[in-house]
Amino acid sequence: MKHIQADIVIVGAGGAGLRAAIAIAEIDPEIEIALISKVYPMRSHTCAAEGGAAGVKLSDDSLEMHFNDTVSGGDWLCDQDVVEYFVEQAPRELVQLEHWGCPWSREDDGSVAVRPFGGMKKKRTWFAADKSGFHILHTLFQTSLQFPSIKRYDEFFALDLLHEDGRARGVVAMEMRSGCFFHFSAASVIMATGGAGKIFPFTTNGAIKTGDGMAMAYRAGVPMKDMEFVQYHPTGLPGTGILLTEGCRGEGGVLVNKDGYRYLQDYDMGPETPLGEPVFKSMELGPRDRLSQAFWHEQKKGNTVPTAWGDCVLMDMRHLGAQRILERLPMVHELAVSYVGVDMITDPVPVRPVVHYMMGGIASNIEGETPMPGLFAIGETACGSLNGANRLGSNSLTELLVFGKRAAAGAAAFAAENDYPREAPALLAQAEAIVARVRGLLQKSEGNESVAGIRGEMMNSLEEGAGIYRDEEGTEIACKKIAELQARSAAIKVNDKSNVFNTDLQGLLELQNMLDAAECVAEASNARKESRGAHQRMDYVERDDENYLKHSMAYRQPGERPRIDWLDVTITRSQPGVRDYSGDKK
Amino acid sequence: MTIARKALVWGLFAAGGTLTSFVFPSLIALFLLIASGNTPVGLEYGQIHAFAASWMGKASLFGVIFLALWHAAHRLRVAAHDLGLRVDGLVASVLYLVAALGSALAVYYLVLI
Amino acid sequence: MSRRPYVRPMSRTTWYMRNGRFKVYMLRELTSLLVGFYAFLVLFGLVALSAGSEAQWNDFLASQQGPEMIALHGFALLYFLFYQTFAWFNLAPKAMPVQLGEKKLPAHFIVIAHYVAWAVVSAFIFWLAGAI
Amino acid sequence: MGTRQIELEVMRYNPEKDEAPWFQQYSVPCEEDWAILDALIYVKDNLDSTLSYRWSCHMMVCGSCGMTVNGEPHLTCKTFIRDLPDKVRVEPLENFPIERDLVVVLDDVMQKLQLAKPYIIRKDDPPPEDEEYPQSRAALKKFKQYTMCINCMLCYSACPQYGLSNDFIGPAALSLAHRYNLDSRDQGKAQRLDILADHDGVWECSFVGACSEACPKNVDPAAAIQQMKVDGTMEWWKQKFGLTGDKP
Ligand SMILES: Cc1cc2nc3c(=O)[nH]c(=O)nc-3n(C[C@H](O)[C@H](O)[C@H](O)COP(=O)(O)OP(=O)(O)OC[C@H]3O[C@@H](n4cnc5c(N)ncnc54)[C@H](O)[C@@H]3O)c2cc1C
Ligand code: SF4
Ligand code: F3S
Ligand code: FES
Repeated sequence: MKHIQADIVIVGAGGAGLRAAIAIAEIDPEIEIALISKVYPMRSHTCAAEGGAAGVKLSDDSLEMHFNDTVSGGDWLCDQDVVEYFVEQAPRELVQLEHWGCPWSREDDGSVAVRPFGGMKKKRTWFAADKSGFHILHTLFQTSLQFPSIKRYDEFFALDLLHEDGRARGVVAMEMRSGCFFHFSAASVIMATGGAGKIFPFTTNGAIKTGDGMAMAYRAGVPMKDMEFVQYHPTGLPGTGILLTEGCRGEGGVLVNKDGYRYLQDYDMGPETPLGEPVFKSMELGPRDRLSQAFWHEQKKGNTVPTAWGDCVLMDMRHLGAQRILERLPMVHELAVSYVGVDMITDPVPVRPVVHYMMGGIASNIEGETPMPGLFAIGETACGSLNGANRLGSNSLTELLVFGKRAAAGAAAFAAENDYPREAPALLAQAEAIVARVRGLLQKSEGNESVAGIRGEMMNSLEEGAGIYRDEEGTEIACKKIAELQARSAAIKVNDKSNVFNTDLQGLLELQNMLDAAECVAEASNARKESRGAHQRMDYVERDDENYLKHSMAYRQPGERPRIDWLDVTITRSQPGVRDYSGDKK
Repeated sequence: MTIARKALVWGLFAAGGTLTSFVFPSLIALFLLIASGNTPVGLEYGQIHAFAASWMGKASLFGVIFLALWHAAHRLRVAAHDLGLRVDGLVASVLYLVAALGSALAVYYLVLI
Repeated sequence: MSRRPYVRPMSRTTWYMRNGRFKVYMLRELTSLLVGFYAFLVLFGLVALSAGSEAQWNDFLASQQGPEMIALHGFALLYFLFYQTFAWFNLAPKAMPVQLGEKKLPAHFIVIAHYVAWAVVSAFIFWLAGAI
Repeated sequence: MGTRQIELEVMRYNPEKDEAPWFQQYSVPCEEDWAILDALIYVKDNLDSTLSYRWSCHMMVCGSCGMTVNGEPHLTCKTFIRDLPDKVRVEPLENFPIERDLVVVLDDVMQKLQLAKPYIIRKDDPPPEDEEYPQSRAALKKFKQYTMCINCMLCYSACPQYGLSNDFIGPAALSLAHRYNLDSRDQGKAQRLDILADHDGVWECSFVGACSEACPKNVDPAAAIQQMKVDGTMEWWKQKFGLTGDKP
């Protein structure tokens, strides 16, 4: 095993990890940073984000409004101190990206343009056509290249966290190209490994989003917060799950059922708005949870359109005209043509809700700190409680930046204040144990289960038991099923015995991580007996602030079902109220 | 400095490429006319001599020969490399020398006219 | 080390036979032989001219006549047109894109402009040569 | 939707077992709307879990899945069964060493991206931290195309000059440098030209143009390189006549 000594280890080089790395390098070029990523940084899934990043910009907008939209969008499960800090820092971070060269789309006067987004009362989503995340990621990656203190370990698969006396002390990772194990030790560790959408069958998430960081922290005893909140995006392409950005609706696209009827008006989001003139926070610009739930009801009523890939509704953008579509939404136009053979300029596109984003994740606070000293978590893998029960589109890209920077400062300070012994035999033993576990998986020569098989069953059981609508019976079945799959996964044999770029082994490691994340989702869905935001229970249809204005905290208990605890929500100025998505009309 | 030399070489190559693209088809066509026995009047001795004797004529003839030779030399150098002849120094020296020689001869004969 | 990256050899002398695009590229590059050839031909003309006698010049012209010369120049003309002139014009917009305000001038505009200019230049040369 | 049986001929190479790469056949029942990547995923999940390849987004944006399909470099998530014959040959990208199966070694090009100095370089101070640089839409349009590169490296796979000599900095890195040179916020052109207009930079490109044909994002690296050659030449003349104070 090779040993790498750094001051700070960052696991994950997506938007969050890169932003943190740059921030640390700027704080002090002497701090040694090890930036570990299982893919080359620019392959990170931040590149897939299309719509944009939110930050108050125009004079008719205010931090107050952004705050209110976020908190009500999150169904009051957001920690409001976090939201306050976020909305305040957001514009600065987006300008910072502009200074670093991000090719934001522009207005006629040369200022950065903003577009409307679901659940937002004003135009405040900064965008770079429909490749916003892509441009953010590449800008960050390219900017990071000028800092020699950022040492990258690309295509290194992090296996587990090292900790001693309750303090994070590093990670063990496997270099994919050689199969060699590396022991990274550091004074602080930042987890930035992204979401876990791949635990569901239909998702906008890429293959790498397997919840590795969540599982690593979970195994190390760190609680997972609010894992029951899984965001479905209402407009994914059927079959592949590829996203058609909310920007489509922001620009004026509408959703219709099989009769060509704009059904959202039947679900408290009306009245119908004129074609091509979207109204903030109503109809198609309602929040994602509501739109996805409306689909579910339409499907039950038999109002959806049957397609080769299952039931869909239609997104009609024809009235936008070719020029606007090609200028503002060129990528989604190409994606729809390529993957479902529909040209949105001339035809409506079939869409359905697909799993998109995990509101939950490693429990963290406004500083990006987790309950484990020295361990920080940022980005989608973390749950810093900005997003509450439902994330508003375009808040998460900004979240990567704001809290990437904040956690960087915390991690740097922690590393400076907490001197630590460089030689640590206990850690070495831990590292050896981790390596032995992985070697064991590789060497096992018997077994009748397969990665693909168990993965498939996991996805289906989550979709059925912990999908858009849930109930006691369903979540209970899902919990049992996941536990069963965890047990059965011990019987998976890795066919590929090679050390070099062994994706068979990687697939198994990722599956184990996904099962851990899936366990949290199923268990937390089971435990929360109310309906709030993205978590809708058919047996508890009302929001229950009395008992559940709380974050769920799932603690791992090896060999047993996880323990679910509850943590109070921080409320500063907005008391729970009614989420109103009828525009300003009512 | 390598930057400087390459920039100069390439600049002349590009100029030569543009010039020959515009001019050479007509030039070859004129040779075709000559070959088929239809020499145009402008190429009869008196006229062409007068043209080559004028400053304008001299300058344009030199320009064409010089840039064309340079263009050809540079491109052949690359082609030699593409064809697997990996002695770039030698190839370049020979080709550029031929181009320079051709250009010098052009000057010499133009002055004579 | 378990790593042993495998490098596929690429022939240094025949790589361009791999696909049509590369073959066309080589044909394009070989127009430089024609460029050199005609540059020297013009130089020979100058040598003949510089002798100062009409006879010498006429000898030069005579030496350029005959069916094999027709074939040679005919072939050269076609080859040159396709692989040098047209190829050069078609690629020109890449090296010199034109942007007017927010719009890039479509590449074919620039290409067409080149063809027009070429027609003018050619007409001028023919006029100069008394061929039209 | 019908399925179609496709014969996949996939290049395999396991450095711990094989002396040289070889081909393995898989017969894959493909849905009509599948891309080659879906067929590979099918193989991995159902036929042979030992096959290694890179992929992530399945939406043409992460740049992981570049391979050689029937002799041409392609993004496999963008290459559809419907456009292909019944027999498809899948190989790793050309011009790169093969690490394993369809996975190639990218160290060289990753280093080259860094050479391009792909970040805003300023001589003057940037605006204050709450103020943007103004940039007209026309100024954005100037470099926008060159920001679209997903680093899939298909262009390197297509470029014979890179194949012949790995010293050549190559299409994507040069386009990236050009992207920053053209950005109205940047003032680092002279620095970049110093590196890129040097020996193994733009001049090694003989304008084969294959890079631009291969590029799945219409970045047109061939154009960027030719423009940089023009820039480099102009810069040289400017320096000759002392027209620029740019020399660092
Ligand atoms: C299709 C799509 C569109 C979206 N659009 C928007 C939008 O318009 N606006 C918005 O605000 N949000 C959007 N989102 C959400 C947002 O893009 C993501 O939440 C965000 O990009 C996550 O960034 P991240 O840095 O946390 O993780 P990622 O970008 O996913 O990066 C994770 C990193 O962790 C590394 N990693 C993971 N596991 C390991 C391991 N075991 N070992 C080593 N490294 C590891 C990976 O290599 C990678 O570098 C969208 C999401 C999707 C999927
Ligand atoms: S220029 Fe095109 S082909 Fe080359 S890496 Fe970028 S996107 Fe890929
Ligand atoms: S293919 Fe290669 S030679 Fe130049 S034009 Fe493209 S880089
Ligand atoms: S899988 Fe991301 S580009 Fe093909």
